[in-house]
Amino acid sequence: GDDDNSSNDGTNDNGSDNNDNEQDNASNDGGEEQVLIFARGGDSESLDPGSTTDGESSRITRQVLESLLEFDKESFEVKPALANDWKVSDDGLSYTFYLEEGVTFHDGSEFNADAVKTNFERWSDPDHEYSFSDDGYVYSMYGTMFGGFKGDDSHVIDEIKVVNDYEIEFVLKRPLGFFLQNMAMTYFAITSPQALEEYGAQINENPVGTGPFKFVSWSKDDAIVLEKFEDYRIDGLPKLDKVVFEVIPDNASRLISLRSGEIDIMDGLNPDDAAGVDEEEGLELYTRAENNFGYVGFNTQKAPLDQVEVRQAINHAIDRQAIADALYAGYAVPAKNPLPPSYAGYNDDVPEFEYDVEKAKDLLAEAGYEDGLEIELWTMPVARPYMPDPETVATIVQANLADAGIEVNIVREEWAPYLEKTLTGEQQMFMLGWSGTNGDPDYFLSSLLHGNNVGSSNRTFYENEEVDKLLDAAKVSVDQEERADLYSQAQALIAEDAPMVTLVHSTPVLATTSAVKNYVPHPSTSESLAEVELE
Amino acid sequence: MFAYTMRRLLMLIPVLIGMTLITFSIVHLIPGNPAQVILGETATAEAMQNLEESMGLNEPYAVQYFIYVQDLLQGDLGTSLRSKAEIAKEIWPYIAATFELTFFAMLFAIFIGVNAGIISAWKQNSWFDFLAMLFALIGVSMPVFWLALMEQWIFAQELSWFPATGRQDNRDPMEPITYFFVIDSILHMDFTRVITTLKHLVLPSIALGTIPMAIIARMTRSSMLEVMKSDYIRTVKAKGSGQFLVIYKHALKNAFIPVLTVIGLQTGVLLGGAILTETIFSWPGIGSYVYQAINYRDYPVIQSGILVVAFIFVIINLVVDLMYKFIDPRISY
Amino acid sequence: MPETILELNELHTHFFTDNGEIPAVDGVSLSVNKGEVVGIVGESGCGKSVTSLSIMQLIPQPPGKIVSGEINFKGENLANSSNKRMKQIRGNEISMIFQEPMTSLDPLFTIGNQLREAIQLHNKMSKKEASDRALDMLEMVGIPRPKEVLSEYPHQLSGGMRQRVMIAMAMSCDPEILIADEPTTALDVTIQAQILDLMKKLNQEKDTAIMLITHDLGVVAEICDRVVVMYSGQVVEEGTTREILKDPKHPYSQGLIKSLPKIHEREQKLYSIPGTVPKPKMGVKGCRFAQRCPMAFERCFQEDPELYPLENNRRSRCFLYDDAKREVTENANADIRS
Amino acid sequence: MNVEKKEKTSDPLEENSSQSRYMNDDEDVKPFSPWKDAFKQLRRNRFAVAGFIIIVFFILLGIFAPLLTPYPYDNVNLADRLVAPSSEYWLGTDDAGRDILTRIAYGARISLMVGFFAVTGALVFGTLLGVIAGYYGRWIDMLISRIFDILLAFPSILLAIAIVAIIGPSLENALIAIAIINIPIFGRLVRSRVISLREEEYIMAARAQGMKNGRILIHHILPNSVAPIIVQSTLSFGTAILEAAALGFLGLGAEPPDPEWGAMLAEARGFIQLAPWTLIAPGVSIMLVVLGFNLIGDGLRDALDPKMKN
Amino acid sequence: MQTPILEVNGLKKYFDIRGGVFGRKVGEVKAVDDVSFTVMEGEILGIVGESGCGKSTTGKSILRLIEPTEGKVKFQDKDITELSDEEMRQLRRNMQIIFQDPYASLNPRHTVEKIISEPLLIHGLTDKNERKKRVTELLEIVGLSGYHASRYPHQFSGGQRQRVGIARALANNPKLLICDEPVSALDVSVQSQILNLMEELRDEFNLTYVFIAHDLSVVKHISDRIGVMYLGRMVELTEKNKLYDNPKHPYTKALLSAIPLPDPDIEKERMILEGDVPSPANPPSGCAFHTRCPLAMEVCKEVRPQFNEIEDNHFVACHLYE
Ligand SMILES: Nc1ncnc2c1ncn2[C@@H]1O[C@H](COP(=O)(O)OP(=O)(O)OP(=O)(O)O)[C@@H](O)[C@H]1O
Ligand SMILES: Nc1ncnc2c1ncn2[C@@H]1O[C@H](COP(=O)(O)OP(=O)(O)OP(=O)(O)O)[C@@H](O)[C@H]1O
Ligand SMILES: [Mg+2]
Ligand SMILES: [Mg+2]
Repeated sequence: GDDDNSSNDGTNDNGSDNNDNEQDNASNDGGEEQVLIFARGGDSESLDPGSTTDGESSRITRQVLESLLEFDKESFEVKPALANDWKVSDDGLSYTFYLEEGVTFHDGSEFNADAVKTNFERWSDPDHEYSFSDDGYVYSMYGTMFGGFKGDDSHVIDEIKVVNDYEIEFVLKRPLGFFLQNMAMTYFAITSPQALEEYGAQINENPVGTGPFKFVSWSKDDAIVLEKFEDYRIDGLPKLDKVVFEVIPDNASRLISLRSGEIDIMDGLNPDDAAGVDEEEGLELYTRAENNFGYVGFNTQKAPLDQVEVRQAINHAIDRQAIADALYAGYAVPAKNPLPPSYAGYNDDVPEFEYDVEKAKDLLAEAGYEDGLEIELWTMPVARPYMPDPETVATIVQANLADAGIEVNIVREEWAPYLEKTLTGEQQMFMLGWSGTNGDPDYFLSSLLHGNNVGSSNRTFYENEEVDKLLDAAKVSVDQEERADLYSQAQALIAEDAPMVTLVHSTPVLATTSAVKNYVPHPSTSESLAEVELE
Repeated sequence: MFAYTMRRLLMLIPVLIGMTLITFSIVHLIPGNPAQVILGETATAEAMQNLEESMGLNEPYAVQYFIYVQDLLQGDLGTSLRSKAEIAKEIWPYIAATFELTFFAMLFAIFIGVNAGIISAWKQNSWFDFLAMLFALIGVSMPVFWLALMEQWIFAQELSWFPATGRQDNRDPMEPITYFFVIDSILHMDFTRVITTLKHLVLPSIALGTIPMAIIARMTRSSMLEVMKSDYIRTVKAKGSGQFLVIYKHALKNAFIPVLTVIGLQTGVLLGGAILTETIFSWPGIGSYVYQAINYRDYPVIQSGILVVAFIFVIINLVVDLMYKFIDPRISY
Repeated sequence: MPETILELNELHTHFFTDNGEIPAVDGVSLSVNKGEVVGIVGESGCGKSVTSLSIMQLIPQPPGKIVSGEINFKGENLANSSNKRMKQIRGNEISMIFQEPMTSLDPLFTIGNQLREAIQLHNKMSKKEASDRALDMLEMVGIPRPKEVLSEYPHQLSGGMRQRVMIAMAMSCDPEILIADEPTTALDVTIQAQILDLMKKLNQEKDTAIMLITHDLGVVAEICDRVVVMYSGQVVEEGTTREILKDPKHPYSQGLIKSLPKIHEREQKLYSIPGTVPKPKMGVKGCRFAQRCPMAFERCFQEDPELYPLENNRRSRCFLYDDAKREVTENANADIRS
Repeated sequence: MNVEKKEKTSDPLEENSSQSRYMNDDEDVKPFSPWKDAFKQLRRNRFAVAGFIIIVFFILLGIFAPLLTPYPYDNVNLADRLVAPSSEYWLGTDDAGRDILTRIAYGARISLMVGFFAVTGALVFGTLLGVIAGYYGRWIDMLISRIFDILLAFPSILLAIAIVAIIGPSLENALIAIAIINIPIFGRLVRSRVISLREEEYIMAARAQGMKNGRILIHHILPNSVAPIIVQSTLSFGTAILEAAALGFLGLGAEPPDPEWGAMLAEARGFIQLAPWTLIAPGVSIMLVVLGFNLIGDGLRDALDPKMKN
Repeated sequence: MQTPILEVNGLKKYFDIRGGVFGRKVGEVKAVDDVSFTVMEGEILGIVGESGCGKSTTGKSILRLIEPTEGKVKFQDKDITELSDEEMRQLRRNMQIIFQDPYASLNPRHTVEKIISEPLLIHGLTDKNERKKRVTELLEIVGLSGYHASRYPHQFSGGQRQRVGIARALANNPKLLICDEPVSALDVSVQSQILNLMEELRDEFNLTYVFIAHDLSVVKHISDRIGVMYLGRMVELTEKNKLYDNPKHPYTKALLSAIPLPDPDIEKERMILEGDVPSPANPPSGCAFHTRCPLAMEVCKEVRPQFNEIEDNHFVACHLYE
């Protein structure tokens, strides 16, 4: 009796499942509703792109708002977007952008040069009426990328001139090598001034841009719903009628949901699951180009890590390939430079620190530590894309170094004190990483290793005047080849000094159902879904 | 009744003050500077100072606490560091989600627990009793999160009986009205939606409800056994009533009083357990909210989330206390 | 010859506990006639309650079980009756009230509700009719303000009133027998007098037979026609009230009566039965009382005495009354009385 | 007078005990304390014995952990990642190639220690506060009871999270948090026990003899509160382990590479499809240990304190 | 001729009733309301009354186990209500109490030896061997044996436990014993053993008892004088024979007539009281008995009758005798 019942239940369930599918099919057949569900691990912080640095936010604003320029689908090469052309003066102090005409925001207002100006002023001027600084809005990415804010000496933009409705000129105080890259960043996407007026400080929950999708609703920690913008400036796009960004914090749960067809795309696949997904019928595996690296940093000012031999020894003692294979299931490459390989100026000639315990021991002996030594390793308490499992990495490092005769004491700190204390140099060794945003080497090399940044983002306390000089020169040059060469030289110097163990560049993996077509993951983690289709 | 309610409400005051003291301490006793957390790796000293000032972090603790309580009384739960949104404004959907989940979990726990307890007591020492109590024991010994993972693995992935995550079919999300999705889907007069919403509730409710179910079953059983031994049950039997009347009219009502206490207390366990269950089932409730906040070290949210849950718990226990009056006429206030 | 309506025949009710089998009722035989008040007396733990609960088939089961014997109620052996039949009998033909009026009513239901339940279980009546009947019953047992009491809860009533409610409930279906298990023990003397008065009245007016269980010989003297004395799970003596109180035959009864402090006699040293009341135990050989009996002799420790019939339908479980031992009896009696 | 004396000596309590066939009085009756009685009953309770066996098993597992397998618990062996249970790795390996059996065994140490110290801490402070509140009453009772109320107003795991949020996440702090959340449970139990005992006649009798408060507390009230405290300790032992696991799972308790079971589950969480054994072993271990304590606790309650049953 | 050992004067004990929004005092239970009597050395004073009339409260207040609300208690000419805690503690060796419930009054976790030797230790008998000897002696006095000393209370029957309780009370040779219903929990056959024992002890050690009971025949049997209490008040107090042969107070009369006697030959005129005992939280005005009294007069409703000595050694609180 019992068995019969349960099988009945089974068929009933199947029946209703079929019904669901039929409904979906029906809507697909009719060519009407194409709804894509994109699942990710955490919710967005804010849908006002300028005021957040959060990747989960950019992912969505990328669909709703557009910047003057955009990156190529798979690389950081800049391409026209809202600006269909631009002109750079020879001295690199003036950039003129020619705007797309006849573009409207989702609220029906018109996109023009004034709108661009308003947005930039809003970010640069804390007293601007739409700056909302009283409501806690901070445009930190603007400050970082453009050297500060209005009134700061370091602020790079001197003036923004509206030439006419569709022509706008940025006048700089000094040249900035990656100005165009900046203009392509999702953080500097243009919001409708009318919407700024209308929503005020609530703009972060009501994004209004010119992008392929309109914002519909946001239920926190659950779903953000976007729908097709019928008047999108490119005909025929977007293909989808609706996009839902759903939050599923747990990686394993997300994969289960993907398998059962509840969602279409999932970000943040466990590298270990990738192989299975690749083989699985009905699922597709995607990889994102690497745009980050994780490292074990040395406090180069603190004994014994102030000795370059010790630093090199540690570099030799760590088995990067094993970490990459093990922790990232091969979806990572060992890093030899503090810059992802796809970047311009990546120096492939820098010699690797091959995994060699004996050599490490020799170097240690050279430094006077033939009997081994004891070092602290600070472990970050939170997972980051470049370091999905810091604890395990720490234990592996600990084990590796033990082989070379170095006893590692793992130190744990809360995230805030971790960041604070590593800035003041309390640590010996520490773990951290860096992710690219605008595809420019400067964002990696200067931030992490320029002597000026000691006390802010340079936590290795590495200061090398030569390196600093090279980086400074590259920053102001507008000749991309020259810049690449300068960065390449800098990398060679850095490698000799070994201020950090560059561990791996991780290649994030994603999975989709086979129905998803034309999906191209971008290294910045924010890709446009305008061309994506469901079969 | 009124006097008692008033007295209970007055007695809440010190408890509430104590609760706010504890939640207040969360932000103010954490190691490190909250401003640093907000601004992250790329923080500048100036930005941090601005933020500290705007958060009032440089006032003495007593003043800060006073301001905190004053804000709370005005319904201001602070601002999320992460989303910059006012917590009071964005918290309702989370509360509703948790309420809905806890409600169904409790429903499951009570329904199964009470009935299993009754049958076990009725058929004391039978194989049913033995198995039910063994399961109940295993149930109370089970880590919630582990149960949730196993359930998801078996029933969502392997058997595909129920959806693994979420509250509704997000392909076609509905316009929330009350944010209680079952109610909302009924209000939308959409029957299939009611079914899918309920299906989404099954796994998390069971995961969350298992421990309370086991405890309620055990409590019901022992309470029933106790009551069945009592003089008044003997009287009822001596009147010539059948088992049904004895058990469901007299014994159950009497046995329910201690069970009710357990239900009140278990609601707290449920609310606490929600943190674990919700993250696993991607249930956008207050548990997820707090858990995410823990990951991001979003202290105002941790603070307010905990305070709100504790507040709800206190209120539920108050309601349970007041409910005694309706069940038990002997309680005179 | 009066009509016997209830007759117990060699009833054995045992409890099967962790500490072994307990023969709480160990071969009890007794009878109740129509309209008669029979008292059952005996000290704590001698099996009075278990006997009465056995009649109603209300012993907690497990651990209790009627092992053997007959319970003949108007020719029907209740020991073999189905559950369904017992439901019809309970509260309808045989009613029972208990010692603890404070805990014998369900605290969560009104008096009216509980009375109605008793009435409607055995009578097809509407709620209204049942309520009227309940009101009549409360009036009959002399409850002041009966109307209000119907809608009150047990905790609002005093012990005496609750016991009246219990009696009303028991009498509501006009039973043939009312079994009252120590109905007044928990009450004060002045209240006890009220309740005994009421029971006497009901017995006379309704001709309901009453089986009154008590350990108070005063209560027995007050209202009983006949008395059964129990000791350690057995009936040791049976006779009319006057006979038992004035002329007890069994050494235990004799001792019991002598050990009572008497209000109307001048002070004197109390007699006391040595030792304590034994807990029933399996496999005991000989007379249960032999331990404490001043007249015990060899045989008492070796053989189980029977209930020997005496004149006037009296019976006594003592070898002194085994016909062979008649003479000894006379002497012994003389001994004790001196 | 003479007659009376005679009668008195005829009292069989002294006299014919040799012949007695009744259990109530006998020179041979061995004095046995309520404890012995309870222990006997406990031994007869098959569930409790099963629980006892489970706990002893895990204690031995913890003690002999180093001898049990050839692997250290934190030995990262990337070559043998996520190996399914086999003759080499009985319970398989985790994502860092560590032998799960080894980790479970060392984890038993952690879990049992956490349970032990958390319960001991809660017990000591809870009992102290409970006794003070219950025996001295008045404002001090008010104060302590309100503190208990406040602590109990939080769902326990949430309170633990709050405490850990304040003092920082680590195994020690998780332990402290768990001890704190359990204090009011013991405190209330002891307080109510003391209050009800205070009204007991034998306490009144002790006072009537002129006994001082302190002595009454130590000689009468505490020993009679021990039974429910023992029962509660056993049950709390189980919940403390569950709570520690929950905190570990949330990343607020033990940190890797410490093989705390909850933390192991958290680490293994992503491998449910790929390597279910990484989840099953710690989960089952937690369940068994907690079950063991619950079984013993139930048994103890039935044996020591039947009235507390609920 | 006789010297009073205990004088109770205007003893009152009110228990607060708390309630309302703030848990404030909203009323009082007048458990004992102005009770006075004297006990002579070597005498047994019986106190009877229905349940809840304040007998136990009176007994415990005399020993200050409950602090009396008002009134004086003089023990051997010393007003004990004014003693400090420590003095009171010292005095306790002379005044002891035996409780009703033989199960609840012995600590279940202590052996009989410990139970009985505790009062010895408290009052200065520090030598272990001597204590042991004394325990054996005491056990024998109350009709138990030395070998019982190592047992636990649950290994005894009710009567035996009561003996242990008595032994404990006797440990320090007290002068006064308050017996709070020491036999009402016992079976008839055991009750007589204990009553006999208590009488013997009185004679042997020249004890004075205040013997509380609700069973009139027991009180009559053991007491020299008897006080009758009703609702916290003493309504009649006299020698026992006077009380039984010639009760004055209507309540006493009713009480006596309500006792069922185990003698079918005695035909007595019954006087059955109506209604229940009122609550001590809300006692009737005037004479507390007027609500049930068949002879109640107008004055009874308003004026509380004085407790007067209407005849030699016969105190009554009733307007009929004023
Ligand atoms: N549920 C039970 N389990 C085990 N033994 C029981 C149970 N109920 C009664 N007994 C035993 O049966 C014997 C008779 O008990 P019963 O209640 O009939 O005595 P009683 O004469 O009514 O005494 P009392 O005057 O105290 O009411 C007792 O010795 C008791 O130990
Ligand atoms: N601690 C207390 N708090 C409040 N009321 C009390 C307290 N102790 C006793 N009372 C009340 O005082 C009254 C007298 O109680 P007491 O115990 O003295 O009566 P009693 O005559 O000894 O009764 P019994 O015969 O039942 O032992 C009762 O109404 C009782 O409810
Ligand atoms: Mg009985
Ligand atoms: Mg009393």
